[in-house]
Amino acid sequence: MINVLYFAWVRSGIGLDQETIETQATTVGALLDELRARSPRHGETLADIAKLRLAVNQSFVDLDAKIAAGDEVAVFPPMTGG
Amino acid sequence: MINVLYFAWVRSGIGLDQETIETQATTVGALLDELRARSPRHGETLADIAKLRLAVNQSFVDLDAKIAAGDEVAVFPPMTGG
Amino acid sequence: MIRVQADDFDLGQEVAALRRGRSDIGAVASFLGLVRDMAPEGSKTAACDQAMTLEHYPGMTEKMLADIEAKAHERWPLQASLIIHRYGRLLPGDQIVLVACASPHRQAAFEACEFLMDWLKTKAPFWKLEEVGGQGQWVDARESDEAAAARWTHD
Amino acid sequence: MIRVQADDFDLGQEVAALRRGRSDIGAVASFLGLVRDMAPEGSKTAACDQAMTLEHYPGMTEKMLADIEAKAHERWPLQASLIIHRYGRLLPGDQIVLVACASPHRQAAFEACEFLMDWLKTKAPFWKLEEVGGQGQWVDARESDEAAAARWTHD
Repeated sequence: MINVLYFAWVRSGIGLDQETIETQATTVGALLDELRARSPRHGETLADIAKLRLAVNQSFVDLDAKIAAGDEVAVFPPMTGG
Repeated sequence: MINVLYFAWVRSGIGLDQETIETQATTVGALLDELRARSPRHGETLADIAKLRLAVNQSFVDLDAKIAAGDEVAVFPPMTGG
Repeated sequence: MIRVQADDFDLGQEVAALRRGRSDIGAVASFLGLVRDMAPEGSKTAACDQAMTLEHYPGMTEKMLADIEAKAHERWPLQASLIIHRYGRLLPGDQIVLVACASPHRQAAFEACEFLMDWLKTKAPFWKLEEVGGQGQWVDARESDEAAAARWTHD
Repeated sequence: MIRVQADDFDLGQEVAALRRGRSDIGAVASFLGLVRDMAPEGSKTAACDQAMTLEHYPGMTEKMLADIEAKAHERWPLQASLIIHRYGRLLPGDQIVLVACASPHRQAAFEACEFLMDWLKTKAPFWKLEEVGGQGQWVDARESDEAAAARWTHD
């Protein structure tokens, strides 16, 4: 079980702020592929990886980062704070 | 008549904060030469021009700046504000 | 010290708290970020028909701000520092962020303050939704912010 | 705006006055200069046995600060700025100087604030007399301040 969090237009695009996923994926990239297949909204919102940033357990990661059961994965746009 | 102002250790070295000078000097450099001759304290305090800054009518000037009757000349050390 | 909060803050009180009881601080540089009018140039949308909502990633935000602050302390001789970042719905003129850095000398205080703002812009998980005349739009990240953050890694 | 005064000032109130009624300001960078402990490292002279007296050249001080402020406005897109410099007898921990710059974006605000401090250090006619344990000594100008001011004329 992986807890996936969405923020900003990723959240509003998918229409969820989080969901819990049963997956065999062992990398963030593989997980993203599975997420894209969940609904047309997922597919569209997560289509362009260049527009997304990823975190595992609240640290920034690349697509090849490992994930394991219990991890918190977050998908969001580039940050615009400050 | 030139009004001469002294600040910081120039003031305490000479023992005056200002004095009015009757002079024929037409440059700040010539005026300084006259000032040095007024007393041993003047001579000692004004000896090293490298340690002094000069202003005429509240603008920084060099030794060759012209002066005329009624001008306000100030002699002081490099500034240490802020 | 870092704080992530919906509530407003008071610059004077915050900097006073940073200094309180100390006589070894020579310089405090601070930065206040504010919500600006968001209507396009020449538009008639009044400031009162505009808002900005700041969303963030609770938990990760605090972690990233604490990391950024620790990096500044490694790099400059800071005696105290403070980052306050708000979230929630804000109006034009409202305060968004405060960064303050205290040091014996001014250069370290200024540089650390700029560094914190540059890193915060690109590393802290905040996102801005602008609403102008009822239309909401997520603000795009600026390349100039990436460039500003990158300058600290090339010297 | 510039002010030369013996009285203390309040950072929060001053920056609030700078911003009041405006929603076009995105960034306010500010700098607070404070009297630090003046006793040499390892000395036993308590902060309460120390003082700093700031002497200035009334008239020329205001003129130079106004000149410096005008130069900053020529060089950066500032929406508002403030320089307050105190004179008279101050104690460790006391506030000496406040510089604040408001701009739509942070880089201009930061740069103008640093410029004003660098120029003020070398152009404004102030002199510091430090008293430590009853001994008074005029503070020497620092070459690093000259160098800091010079960097704005070489780019």
